Amino acid sequence: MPEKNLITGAQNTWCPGCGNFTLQFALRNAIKGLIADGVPLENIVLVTGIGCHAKMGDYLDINSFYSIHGRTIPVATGIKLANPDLTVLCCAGDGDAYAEGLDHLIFGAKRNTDITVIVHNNRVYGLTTGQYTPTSPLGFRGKSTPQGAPEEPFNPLILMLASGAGFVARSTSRKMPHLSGIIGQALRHKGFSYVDVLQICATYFNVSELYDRQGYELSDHDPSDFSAACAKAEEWDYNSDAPIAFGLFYQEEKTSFEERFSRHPASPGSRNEQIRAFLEMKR
Amino acid sequence: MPEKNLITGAQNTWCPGCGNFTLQFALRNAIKGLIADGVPLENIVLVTGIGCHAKMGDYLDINSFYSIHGRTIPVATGIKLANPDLTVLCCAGDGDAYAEGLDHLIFGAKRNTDITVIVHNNRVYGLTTGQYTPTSPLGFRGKSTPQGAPEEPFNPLILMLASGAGFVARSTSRKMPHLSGIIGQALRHKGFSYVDVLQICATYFNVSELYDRQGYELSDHDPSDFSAACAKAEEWDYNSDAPIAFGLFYQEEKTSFEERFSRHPASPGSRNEQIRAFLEMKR
Amino acid sequence: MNDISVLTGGRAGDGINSAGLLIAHLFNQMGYQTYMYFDYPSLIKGGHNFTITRAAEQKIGAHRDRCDYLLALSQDSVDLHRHLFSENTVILYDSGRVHGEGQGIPVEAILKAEQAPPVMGNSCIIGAFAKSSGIPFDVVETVIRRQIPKAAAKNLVIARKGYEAVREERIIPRIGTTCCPLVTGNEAIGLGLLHGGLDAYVAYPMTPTSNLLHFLARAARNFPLTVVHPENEIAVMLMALGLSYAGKKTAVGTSGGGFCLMTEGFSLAGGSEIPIVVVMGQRTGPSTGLPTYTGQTELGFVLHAGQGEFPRLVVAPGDPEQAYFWSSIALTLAWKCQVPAVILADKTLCEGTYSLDEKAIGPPETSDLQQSGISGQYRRYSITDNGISPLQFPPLKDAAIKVNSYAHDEDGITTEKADMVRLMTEKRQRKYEALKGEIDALECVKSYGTSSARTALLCWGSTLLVCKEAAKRHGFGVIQPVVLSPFPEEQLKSVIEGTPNIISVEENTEGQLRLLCHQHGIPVASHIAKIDGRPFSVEELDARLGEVP
Amino acid sequence: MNDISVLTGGRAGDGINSAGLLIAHLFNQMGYQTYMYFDYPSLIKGGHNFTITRAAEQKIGAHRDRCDYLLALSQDSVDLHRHLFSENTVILYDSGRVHGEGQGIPVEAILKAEQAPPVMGNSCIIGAFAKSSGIPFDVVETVIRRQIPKAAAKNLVIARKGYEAVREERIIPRIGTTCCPLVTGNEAIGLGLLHGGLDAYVAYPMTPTSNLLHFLARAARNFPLTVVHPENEIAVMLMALGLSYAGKKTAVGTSGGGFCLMTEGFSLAGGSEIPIVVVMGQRTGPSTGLPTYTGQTELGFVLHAGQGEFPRLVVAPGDPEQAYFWSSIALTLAWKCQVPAVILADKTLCEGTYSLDEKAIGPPETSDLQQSGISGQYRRYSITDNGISPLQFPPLKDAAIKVNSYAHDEDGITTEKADMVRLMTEKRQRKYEALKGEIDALECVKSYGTSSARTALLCWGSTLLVCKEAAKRHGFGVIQPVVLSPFPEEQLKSVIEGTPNIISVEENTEGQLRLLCHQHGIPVASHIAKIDGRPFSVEELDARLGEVP
Ligand SMILES: Cc1ncc(C[n+]2csc(CCOP(=O)(O)OP(=O)(O)O)c2C)c(N)n1
Ligand SMILES: Cc1ncc(C[n+]2csc(CCOP(=O)(O)OP(=O)(O)O)c2C)c(N)n1
Ligand code: SF4
Ligand code: SF4
Ligand SMILES: [Mg+2]
Ligand SMILES: [Mg+2]
Repeated sequence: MPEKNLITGAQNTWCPGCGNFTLQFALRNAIKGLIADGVPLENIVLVTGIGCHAKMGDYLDINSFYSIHGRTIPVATGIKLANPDLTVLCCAGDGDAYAEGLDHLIFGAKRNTDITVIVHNNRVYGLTTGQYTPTSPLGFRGKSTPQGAPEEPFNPLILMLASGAGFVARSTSRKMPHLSGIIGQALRHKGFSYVDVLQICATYFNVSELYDRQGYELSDHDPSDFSAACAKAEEWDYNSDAPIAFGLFYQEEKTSFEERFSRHPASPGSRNEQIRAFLEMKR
Repeated sequence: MPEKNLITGAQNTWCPGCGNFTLQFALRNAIKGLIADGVPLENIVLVTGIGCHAKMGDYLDINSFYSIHGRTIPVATGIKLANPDLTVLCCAGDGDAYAEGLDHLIFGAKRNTDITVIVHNNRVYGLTTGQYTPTSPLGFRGKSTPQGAPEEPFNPLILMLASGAGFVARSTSRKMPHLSGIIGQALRHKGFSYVDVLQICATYFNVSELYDRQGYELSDHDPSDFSAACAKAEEWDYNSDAPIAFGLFYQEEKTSFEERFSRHPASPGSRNEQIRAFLEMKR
Repeated sequence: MNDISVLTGGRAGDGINSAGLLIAHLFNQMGYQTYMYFDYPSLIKGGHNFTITRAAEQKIGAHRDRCDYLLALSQDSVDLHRHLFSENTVILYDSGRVHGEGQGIPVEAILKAEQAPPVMGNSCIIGAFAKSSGIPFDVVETVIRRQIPKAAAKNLVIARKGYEAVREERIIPRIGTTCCPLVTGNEAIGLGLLHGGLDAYVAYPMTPTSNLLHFLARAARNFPLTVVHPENEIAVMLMALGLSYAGKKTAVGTSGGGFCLMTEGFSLAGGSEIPIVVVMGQRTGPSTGLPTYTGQTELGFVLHAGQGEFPRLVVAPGDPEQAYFWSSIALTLAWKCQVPAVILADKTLCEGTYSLDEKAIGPPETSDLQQSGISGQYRRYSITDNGISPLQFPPLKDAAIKVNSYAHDEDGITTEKADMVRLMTEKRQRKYEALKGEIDALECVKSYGTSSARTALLCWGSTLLVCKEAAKRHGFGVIQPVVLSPFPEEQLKSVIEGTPNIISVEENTEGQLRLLCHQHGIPVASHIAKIDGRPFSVEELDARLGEVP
Repeated sequence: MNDISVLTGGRAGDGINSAGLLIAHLFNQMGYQTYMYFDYPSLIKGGHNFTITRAAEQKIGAHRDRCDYLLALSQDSVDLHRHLFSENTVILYDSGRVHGEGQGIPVEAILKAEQAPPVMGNSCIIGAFAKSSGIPFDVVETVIRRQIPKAAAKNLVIARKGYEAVREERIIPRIGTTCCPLVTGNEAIGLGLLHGGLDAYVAYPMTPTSNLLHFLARAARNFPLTVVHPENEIAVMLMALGLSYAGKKTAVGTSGGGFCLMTEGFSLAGGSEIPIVVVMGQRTGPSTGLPTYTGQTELGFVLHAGQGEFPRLVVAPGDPEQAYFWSSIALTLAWKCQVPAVILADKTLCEGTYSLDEKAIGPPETSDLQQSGISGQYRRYSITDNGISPLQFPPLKDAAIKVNSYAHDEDGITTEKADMVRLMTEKRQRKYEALKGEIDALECVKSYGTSSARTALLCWGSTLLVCKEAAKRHGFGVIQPVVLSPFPEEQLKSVIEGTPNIISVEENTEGQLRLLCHQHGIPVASHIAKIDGRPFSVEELDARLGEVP
């Protein structure tokens, strides 16, 4: 196969300075890595929600299912169940995955479906012009909360750890190589993998300074240690000004959802024979 | 007020031996306790989902909103926002609160809405005749999973702790006085309170023996210690055979959602004057 | 003409459904056509359940009010149904629970003597019923051996005791040998889907289609079928679309409340042209309503559900043969035309048990996916004459298969250009025409006895069989559009032509089919409505027809 | 007759919407009626945005294709709109960005010189526009002081520079003093709801009603109003029903995709008789479609959404005065009759800016909640003659207020009894009649110029104003039902009487109002459709009318 650049001809409409650009190239690199490992390009499927992040579906020249707001994960689960040979990943927004469709995220982790969920966590609804999301800080003045958001954010890493996710990581659009690396690891993890990407929204929530100042890369951390993972995840609560760790917090291999769907024995007869046999019993 | 028995004349249609009877009386007792404390009966509102548990709405002679499957919490939130003087509680099922409407449960905790959520966790869909729920054990043979449920349960206590719930407790329909006590405490907690009640489903999942054998009441536990709460909650994973603690795992007082909605200053003019003022600005 | 109706009543948990079914099987063995109606409230144990099992020489699918035999396992079974009895009604009751007139059977004592569990009480009653109606015990034996194979011996002992406990009262003659398979509407739908090539079924339990989930979950042992029960109906619909996208013929099932939650995904299926079949079992609304009762109030809803306009197939089978046939067709056409399809059923059809006429279920030709040659680069939405683009699934070598909920171009890339939006809208309109062409080639409007009649009943879905039976008594015809979208206007007009009086019979307020006919310039003057969640009985509809001016 | 159209184009982020609005305000100060159309794709920065600001002596609410002035902040603004220019078009452009014919303004240089931020580029262009069209600078000053009060001084400096950078080309005469408040449709809806007594608004952002959320969130500073933005639309609807149950007059807002998710709660509102108002802003479907463009494809959906049958109020205002008036009415009637109500709008109305005729907005009588005396024990669903039960809220001394999604009795306790179900269904039908009585007392069907015309355009919603303008050119009348459920059949028939030719004009495929008319026996022969997400321009509709045989 000729080296493909994996980028479609679609006009890119992200704002200048948007963290999604970094995500796009990190993702492209991670996918190229997979291909280098021997994964056929056509076996990769991207599912996106709706929001700025979701434009990834238009921009990456790979199989894609540009779905609806909040619903990447059930779509990805269906695709993976249909064909476990596919590598299925989701680009979801924080509005998408943490608000509109939070339940699916938790069930993805619980089931351990072998898919990768990348949350473009810009901590704001970008495409709908700047409202607070579940990870916006308390008091965030978005258009729907001009007097300040009345809710504290939740910590999505902790939620994922609590839901049984077997791969929990965080990175940021401020660190392209780190991000590529983490996404590559996530794609290779067998089972549900989750990456929270602290992505800069240049227009509505540009906290580059915070992430640059407080961000650091995990080291000396044992990702098989669940308690250590929880402790690290608790370090920053998505609200206050505290050190923000990037890296793989937790990893554990477990039986995946698809594996638990026993493949059916070659049926003893054709569909019609089976139907006839059933009807015979009902006589 | 004459002593009311708080039970309507509606015919009770729970199965003989159902744990819901215990819940009903525990709840009645807890409410009587509130009344004794001076809470006017008419200030108490019960919201139920749909399922066997939800029949509580018919049986208790108090204000009630018998809503739809999975949606107790947003309804309760609306009621509480409308009138913070009301004491609002939810009777939800595990199918209800952990599957159909899981996101609302997490947001209830995140917002710290001052409502009480009691989950009748019989670990099965009762009213739809016995399918697995998010807390059924792996391999549960329900009608939708005749070959065994392909998912491990999640641990709802851990999820609630991860979501920021300020009151996390567990009890069981096997321990009426304990249950009354915990519900009473939950109703008195200012902020979101959550009680997972391991309720016996006499027909589809009768694990009385397990709860009696493994159940014990928390003692020497400091409910203000978050880590201790997590550790205790992890003791039993809703799947294996391990000691099952009952009691208050965690409690913390925080600002409630309603409190963050600033009550509006007496407006300087009538609605129509305000409207005119706005239009004037637009001229 | 033999026409027998047996009411079996007891509490939920007594196995009334099974008892009624065993009786249906007795009739089946005696050569009868049967139908069983199951009436139960939304609770698990206690309350009052009853079945009405009917047997007749011709095909039936409605219950009668007149009760020939009453098998009472509870006092309510006698007290609540008195208005259905005549002096000829044979009453058999469990003397341990019921103060009855008729013949008592000491069920508890019999079970105790044999150390049998309570569920076997049914066999006792069945035995007694056989004796009282002159059904030979070997028929009971055949039925029990076939239907309760795992515990046949003990049940037979109990049945024999019941048989011996009463005397013969009113003979039911044998009219033939074993008649037909007995299936519920849910089973007929499931089998039809399997016939059509179903690969996956995704559902969240909801009456009246929960039993379809249960049936297919069990069938997954024998068929190459994936059955999933996810966290809620939104996940159901989206997971199903993921399965479809990746090449699995997929259906979902629900009722109105769950369908509400699926409508956003339904529109996604329409706009992104992903095939999907929704089995939509109606029950009494609005909202939770009467979960275990019936209604026909969602026709308008399924015709308009989802934002935006897109072609959809809606079929409403009226009997188990149609359920089988049209479920298979729905799956096939959904895939052929890449549209969402709805099989619109209701509690009566889904949970009724019917004699299935195997000759009438087709099997329809399972014409395969339209496989237009792919020349050049694969484009998911390439614009074609009939509006149908080639359907391919990942992995497809050297191609990116892109589906998109936004307005998109032929490659599936988002567009906001007015021209492209118009072209794609027109493409979907052509698909509508293609779908219309497909259904026009089928008999979408059924008519019965209309050639000579001046009056015909217009109906859809499960009211078909009660209409047929009641219409016959009045010399009326019956007209039933099975396909409701695309609306078979021409077929309906040509069928209706020459029948000046049309009376719509629907289990809703204003006549939703009736209003749809008006939309298409087909006047329907009268309407007979039913709004209490109960299906029409033959006598009731008969009387209502008498009242129409 | 003065009739001026100004196209302002640039990239998203350039503040094109504000620029167009400032121009509208200039016109407003010069005594004109104005209307502004805002066209933008679904992105935040870049791409191509444009506004068309029109001014005329009579009321307008549609854009014209012919462009009298072009203010170009980007090259696309010239290149993409060439077909709209004539030799008379005055072109002003930012010479730093555009290679244009016409007069260039060195915006960047001006800003730099004044150390002003890029957003002030708008003021520069506005100044230039004023000069070229002969609008006195004091008008610019008034507008900037009023509309940009926080940074008026600096903006005025910049505007002055723009003013000075060009020469006068084509004079726009002053025709009066300040005309009207300028409001968007969203603002008109919001004000109408506030007028009707809105206590709470709950919404999840979705174009085209996000701005209603933003507007009301800000208004919550001045009104006793609770505004909540919850986790998703399901939560929105249920939280709103909780608020309503506890006595707050509550509305929600969304578009088609979000409405899908609300339908289950909508049916709950219908069945449990909890009042609620849904502001449903249509956009181009199906599915995500074109999020920032328009359409009229959800009429059928809102009329049938939700399982089961229940009365609902659906109003589709066509201009900001109707938006105000009917939003107030919708809230009031939803509460009076305890039904769900839908205000069906679309992107054109929601996001268009109009001169508001304050005299035409009513204010309608805010008749208060029907307060039937409570005699004896309070029963939430007591059966009354008009079907409307007394509405009370907790806490109510010595009463348990029970609402229920199940079929229920008068106390709100679940029932499965056929008789009670029928009684309650009939009660809701009587409520439908009561609601119908309420709307019959109002002018639900508007007609314009129909007395003499033999042809009338039939329309609903935002196409009203383009229809009025185009119809006038052809001597046609215009008929607009504002209420679509309960269908004002009699009013419509009486309005239509004597107008033999009816042409429906709708932004959908087949004419959803047209089909509804057919259902009610009102034939509508021709239909003019628009399906590309763009509203009709006056010229386009004019031409299409010319084609109708
Ligand atoms: C059901 C539904 N509700 C609302 C919307 C409108 N909507 C589009 S994108 C979006 C928010 C996107 O936020 P996020 O997921 O954080 O993505 P971002 O734009 O920040 O990348 C919303 C609310 C929608 N498309 N569908
Ligand atoms: C949207 C929707 N989906 C499905 C149902 C059907 N349904 C009714 S109760 C129920 C499950 C109840 O299980 P749970 O919440 O655990 O309550 P339990 O009966 O066990 O108390 C379901 C699926 C429904 N009413 N609404
Ligand atoms: S709004 Fe924010 S997230 Fe969206 S494209 Fe612009 S910078 Fe990126
Ligand atoms: S099915 Fe289970 S939960 Fe429901 S009433 Fe019976 S015992 Fe109780
Ligand atoms: Mg975001
Ligand atoms: Mg349960």
